[in-house]
Amino acid sequence: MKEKLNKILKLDRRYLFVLLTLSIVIPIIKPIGIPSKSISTSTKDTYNFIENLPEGSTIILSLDYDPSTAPELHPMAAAVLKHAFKKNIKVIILTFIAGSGGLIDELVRTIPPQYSKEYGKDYVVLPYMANPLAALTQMASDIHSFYDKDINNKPLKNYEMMKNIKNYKDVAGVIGITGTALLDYWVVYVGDKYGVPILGGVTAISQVGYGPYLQKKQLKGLIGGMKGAAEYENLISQPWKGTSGIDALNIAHILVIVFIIFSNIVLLILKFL
Amino acid sequence: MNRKFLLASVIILSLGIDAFSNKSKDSIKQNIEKIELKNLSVVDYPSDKGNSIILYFDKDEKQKNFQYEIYLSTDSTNWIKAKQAKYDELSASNIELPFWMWNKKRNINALAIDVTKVFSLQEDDYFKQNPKGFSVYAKVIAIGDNKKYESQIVKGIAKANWFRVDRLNNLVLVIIISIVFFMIVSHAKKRELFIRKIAGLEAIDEAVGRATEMGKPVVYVPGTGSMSGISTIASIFILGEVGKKIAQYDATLKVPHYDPIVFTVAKETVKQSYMEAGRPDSYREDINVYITTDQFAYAAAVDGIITREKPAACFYMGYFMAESLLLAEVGAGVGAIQIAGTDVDTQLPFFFTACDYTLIGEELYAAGAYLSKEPMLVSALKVQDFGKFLFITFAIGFSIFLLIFSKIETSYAEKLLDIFRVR
Amino acid sequence: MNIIKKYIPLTIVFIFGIITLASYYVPHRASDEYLEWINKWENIVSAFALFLGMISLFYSHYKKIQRKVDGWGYSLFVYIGFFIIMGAAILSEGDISKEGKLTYLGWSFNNIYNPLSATMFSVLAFFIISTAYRSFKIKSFAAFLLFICGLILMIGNIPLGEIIWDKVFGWTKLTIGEIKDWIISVPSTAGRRGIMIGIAIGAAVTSLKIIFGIERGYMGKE
Amino acid sequence: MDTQVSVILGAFVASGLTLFIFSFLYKDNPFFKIAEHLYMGVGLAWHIQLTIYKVIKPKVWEPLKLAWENGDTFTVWMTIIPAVLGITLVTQFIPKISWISRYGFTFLMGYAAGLALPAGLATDFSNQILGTIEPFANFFSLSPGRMINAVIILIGTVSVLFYFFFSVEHKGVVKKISNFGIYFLMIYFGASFGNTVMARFSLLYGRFDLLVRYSQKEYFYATNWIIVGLLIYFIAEKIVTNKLLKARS
Repeated sequence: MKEKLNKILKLDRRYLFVLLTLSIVIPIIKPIGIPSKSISTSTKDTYNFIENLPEGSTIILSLDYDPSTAPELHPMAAAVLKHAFKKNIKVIILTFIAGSGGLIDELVRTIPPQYSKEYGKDYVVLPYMANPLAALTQMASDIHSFYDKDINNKPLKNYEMMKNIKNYKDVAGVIGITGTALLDYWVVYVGDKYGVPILGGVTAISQVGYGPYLQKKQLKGLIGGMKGAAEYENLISQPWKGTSGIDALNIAHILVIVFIIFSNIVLLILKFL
Repeated sequence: MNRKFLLASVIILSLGIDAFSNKSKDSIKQNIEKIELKNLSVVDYPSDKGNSIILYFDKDEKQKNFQYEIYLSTDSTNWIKAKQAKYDELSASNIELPFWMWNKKRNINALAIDVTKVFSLQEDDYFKQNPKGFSVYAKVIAIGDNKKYESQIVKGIAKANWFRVDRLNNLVLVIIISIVFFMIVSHAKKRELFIRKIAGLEAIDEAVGRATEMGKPVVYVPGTGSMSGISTIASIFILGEVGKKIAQYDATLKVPHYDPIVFTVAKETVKQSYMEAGRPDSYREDINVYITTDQFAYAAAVDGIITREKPAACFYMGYFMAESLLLAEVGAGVGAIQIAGTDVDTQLPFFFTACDYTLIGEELYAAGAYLSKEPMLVSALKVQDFGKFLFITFAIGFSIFLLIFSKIETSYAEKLLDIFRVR
Repeated sequence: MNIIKKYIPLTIVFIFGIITLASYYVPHRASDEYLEWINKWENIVSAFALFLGMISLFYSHYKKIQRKVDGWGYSLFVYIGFFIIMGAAILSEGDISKEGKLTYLGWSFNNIYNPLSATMFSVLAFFIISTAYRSFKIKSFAAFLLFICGLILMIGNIPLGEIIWDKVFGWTKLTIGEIKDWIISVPSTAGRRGIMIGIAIGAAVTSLKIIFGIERGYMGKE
Repeated sequence: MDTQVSVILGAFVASGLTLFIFSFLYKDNPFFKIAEHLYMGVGLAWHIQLTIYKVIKPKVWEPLKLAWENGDTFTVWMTIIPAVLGITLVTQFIPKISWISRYGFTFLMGYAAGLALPAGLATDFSNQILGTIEPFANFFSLSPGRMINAVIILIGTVSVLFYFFFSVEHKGVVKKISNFGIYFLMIYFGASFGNTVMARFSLLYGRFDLLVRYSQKEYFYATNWIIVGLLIYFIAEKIVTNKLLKARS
């Protein structure tokens, strides 16, 4: 019995590696949706904001992230887009980060067909612009003066949904999903100045820094990190990468904790034998 | 663009715009009465680059619910509103200066103003145009019990200063440590000094011995620091001592490098060790090998070396970041004795769990003296102990001091804390 | 000859050491300009160091190929990798993207450099498990503290952990988050502060040894 | 470069290199060796191109050219001198004159030591004292919990320092206090170890998420092909080594 237990303690670490791989890959292929204790209020506020928007209103979705922060932020963008389409809300997608091209392309290719949404009627994608400050201030007067063409180089005016959109007054709200300081730009240069409701989606690490904005209601809602993405997916009951991300992290952590406790129990038993 | 900088620039920006918009309003002449603010004066903000001034005037009980507007001008004719504040917002403690430069308890209204912001001047040409200093006129408009009072005009100058008096406390600390350093180092030659046992360094002989028995190599990883890094200098010194032992035992040594300068310095150090150990012939050029200057490419290559050469002992000495565990865990997998040492405190937990012995923080600096027993270096260890002793006496002594004085006389407490504030 | 070989370098260390030390106490723009210039100097010098690295890398792998050391075939890949990235950088003049389009360098970043560095970084997740499994063993009270704090931090970081904690220790009225924050802000701060103070003084002493030429190991003995 | 081919090729290369690096966790193999050596070249080239385009070109070459054109000799000299110092480093390769490289070193060393001395003492010594004694300034107005915390931090820091004393024999009282100090070190190590687990797992999640994405139809099942290739190699290798062992024994 003693040497069997010793063998367990000296377990080849590659078994642990296989178990860790499985605990992360399985939720990716089939999200499980492990319950989390409570849905944070800031995520709930974001959900309620879109939920209560009247049908046909238009929102701006500013997607400013690249492959390095995509694991946390891409699922948020998908969840918000799905929710907006479910509520028949029109969406203007724009970006100030060069590296986000491929990711936006994937969203626009996969999500609109699920809700039979038409380009030009229900959503529009604007081209990458390098200087965000100029864009943000220009869109206060006339969006068409800054973005005269869309991403496919066609004049923005011809699209049906853009006909009665001139500036922020015709927009119901802005949702900025980013790992950079662009959300601060939206709050300071647009939210406070023109009274446009600003909501955000950020990485877990930078989430802490936005407390003051939330308290002073400059930010009407905030989705934070992988946990926030999973909560939002839970609210719109569309489990995807956010849910699988949190599942994977949950299971992997439990795996490590169980291993450590297990090996210590074996150690204690050995002591008494 | 870090957030603090952004918010600060936005606030100042809005102030600037705010200041310009008010210029026109001022020219409409209302019935403004004259008032004499006692000791109203403008002085240069001490220990700064020369872009700020301090404006202050005595507090007057009668103006308790007043509102003050401070105006600046370069020619005492057209004025720009620089700041606006209520009576209770203006006090001597607004000025962030230590007690030996500014008395925070004085009963005055005080305010620091950055003139480059008020007149929105570009910093480079501001300093080129006013090498001798920037003279400025100031006046205060006091608004209270629905009347406006205009103060007398005062003149002041914002000058660049040559010495940071507010960093005097740091200079004194550096001087104390330098004096103690020279005192101890100069008496070094005389008597043999005691050093406590450091487990990690005692294990070096055991590790090199094991490598010789098993005929397996020793891998010494000097870390991903540059030559001017303090931990890298300590690591190269330890490499010299370890090199001597390896030469004596005639074991084989392999040193993969991240930084080309450290690579060339290490070559010379190892050659020197083999010479001093009396085995110049067994020194081989390919002991030190340059891998690459990329954190994780280096980790991958060293992992490859460790798995293929299956060393009996691994040393990880110097500056490490996330690659610490990548190396130590592979070394543990191969069953080598592992001795690590770094001053990067975030990586110590990983070395501690993965290696057999770990030199924590300053033990890395002490290793050179411990192994070489050179009197000059051993005495430097004494200075490190003196520094720790200094901290302990300060921490315990001043905590008790503060406990007592927080009850009796709080101003002493403030003064004491000022001594340790970093500006 | 000794003067040029030894004494002038030592005076260079001393002069640059003292001036840079003094610039900490001088607010005048002159000290900012001095630091700016020296930073630029350091950039140029370390750029040459990288150039030196390139020569050493090519030289050591050339020798491996020439002497047909076993595994010399792999050394060819060092050159392949180097020239793919260098070529892409020259073609795209160092930009990852132009007008929103991915350049050759951008493609090589997304598909060569980033996969290699992100994957090597992510291997840490595997090693965290194996080192925790091997060393979180309660052999002494100190090891027990290491084990408990590691565990609490891990449980506290995941949503499922909060649920498990409330079910098991709900009666303590303490949430796992509060315990986690207390551990980080009080005992672990004391431990870290002790290490940092030692490092600060050790680094100060070593800096003095360098500036006053007591520590000369890096210059190689005569 | 966003054509269909480049995306597919990118998927195969990215998932290939990712799986080659992961294969090292099973055991050392030719695929890992390829990725490892490729990475040596890629890593160095990446840093060199970054230095050239982001440091040398904008900060050194362009100002030098500008200064040369309008005869600003001061800037010209201030760029030539460090370049010469940089070249001295290269003399390390010629043993006879390798001492010239000391001029490049000593400049770097002096500058770094002068920078570290005052800043290190300020942030890691004075600031730490302030942090330890500050709560005692208004001790009696603190909540009981905060009072205890302040005392724990003071005692903990002091006892950890006792552990690090070099020139004092560790016996008697000193031994007891330093053992108490070790407990605080252990808490720090355990806590910071547990805290980084989340970040490391998210990284791994990101990599597997990429592999799963590249295993889909529109990327021509890139990941699947490579996994199959690796499996074939490892199985074949196992068979061959078993045969050799049987033949030899």
